[in-house]
Amino acid sequence: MIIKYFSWIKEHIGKSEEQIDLPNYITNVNLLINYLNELDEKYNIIFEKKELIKIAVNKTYSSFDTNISNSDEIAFFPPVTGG
Amino acid sequence: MIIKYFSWIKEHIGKSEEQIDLPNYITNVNLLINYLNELDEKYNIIFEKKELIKIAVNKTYSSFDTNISNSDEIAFFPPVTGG
Amino acid sequence: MSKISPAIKIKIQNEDFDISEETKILHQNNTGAIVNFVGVVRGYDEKNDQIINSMVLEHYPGMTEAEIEKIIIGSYKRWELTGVTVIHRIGKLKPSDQIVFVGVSSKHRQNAFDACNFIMDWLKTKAPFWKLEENNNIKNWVEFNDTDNQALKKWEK
Amino acid sequence: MSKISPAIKIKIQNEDFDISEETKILHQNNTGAIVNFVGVVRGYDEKNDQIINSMVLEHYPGMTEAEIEKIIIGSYKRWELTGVTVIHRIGKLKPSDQIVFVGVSSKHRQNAFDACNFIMDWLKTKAPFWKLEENNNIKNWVEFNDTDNQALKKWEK
Repeated sequence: MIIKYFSWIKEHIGKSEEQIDLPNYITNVNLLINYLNELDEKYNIIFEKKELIKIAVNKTYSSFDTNISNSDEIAFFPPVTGG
Repeated sequence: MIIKYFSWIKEHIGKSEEQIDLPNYITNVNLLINYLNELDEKYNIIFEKKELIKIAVNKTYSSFDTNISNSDEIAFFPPVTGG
Repeated sequence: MSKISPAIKIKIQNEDFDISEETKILHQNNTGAIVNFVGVVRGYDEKNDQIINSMVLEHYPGMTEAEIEKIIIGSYKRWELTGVTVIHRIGKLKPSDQIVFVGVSSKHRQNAFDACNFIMDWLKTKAPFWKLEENNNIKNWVEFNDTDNQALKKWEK
Repeated sequence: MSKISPAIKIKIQNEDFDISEETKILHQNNTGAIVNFVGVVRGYDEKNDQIINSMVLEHYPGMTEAEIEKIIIGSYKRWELTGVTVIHRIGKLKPSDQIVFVGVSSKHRQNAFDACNFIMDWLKTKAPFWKLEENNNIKNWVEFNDTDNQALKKWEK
């Protein structure tokens, strides 16, 4: 699975993209976040206030209970500030 | 007094502007219209439906009871269609 | 033509206008948002089911500029604008010609949208211009559209 | 960049844009009204009381274009548009640079105003762009402004 990060989240993680192998039991975004939180504490600050994080699955706005699989591209980013 | 006409009113009167000498008792737009109506019947069609006519006195939107004098410029025109 | 201040421009002209150039002028200190309206001559009069080959625009010189100036000054205060330009063409125009430009700049986008929209609604109902549509030997003074009056009412405070 | 039909154009680019050129593209058959929005980089961040020397815009390639395309297709139907162009710049920009262009054409002016206004409100709240403000060695990711969320709500049917 490809995970992408943008804006201050990217800077905090130290990279814009990473590839992870998703265990079978990770079937939605919420479970992925729990998994990352246990993997490394650098993820904790990002997912501390989940309501401030936006999610895209395969480049479409999604939510914490959206289903995911190992072939998906997930992105985590802060609320947008373009325009 | 200068009277100006625009759009189909100008075409009906046959000129865009005329100069008339205002008798002293013509003190507002309504009285001017009565005066013109008696002067020549070509004015009658224009002022038949007064609610369809717009008035400017000295290039400012005005009404039928606006006071006028011989030194003023009056304009009669249909509702506008620019833009 | 009159140029009241560096940030207000009113022109009644036969010539076409360049939107990029006009936008540059609207670009003042503190501008964050510019909204431009461009009116285009259409080749078909729906009301009269009539193809239009050309049109002639006449106006009331002096009154036009004075009335537009008044409405711009009122808009400036209401929406905290940083610039306003109104250009209206007169004379003979053909379908797809640009006919009117209203450009407004402001610190914030909603003010720019509202001011531009209001000035256009106002121009349609109050600025002394008249359109004569031509189709070969048929000439037809365009009739006032009452929905334009309704449009202007939404800006009454 | 993607060009979905002759009348829909979406570009995410480093380069500046020319408003006159873009307006010509919006000029389709049946167009009577064109409304352009141009966003401009401001030199001052009021929230943080901070002068801005430059900013860097990043976005989510692929998602940006796809989401903008969806919103344009919805707007096309809702407001009977004849053309829509969205150009958003990325990379390093300086105060007074043009940053975003939203141009909309329609038969009737109120539809053009509303569609342009809606697309801008949508871009501000949903299009995946992020601004990094720079002032010498201070770098600051711009925070989302909740009034933009409120602005988008006015378009809910």
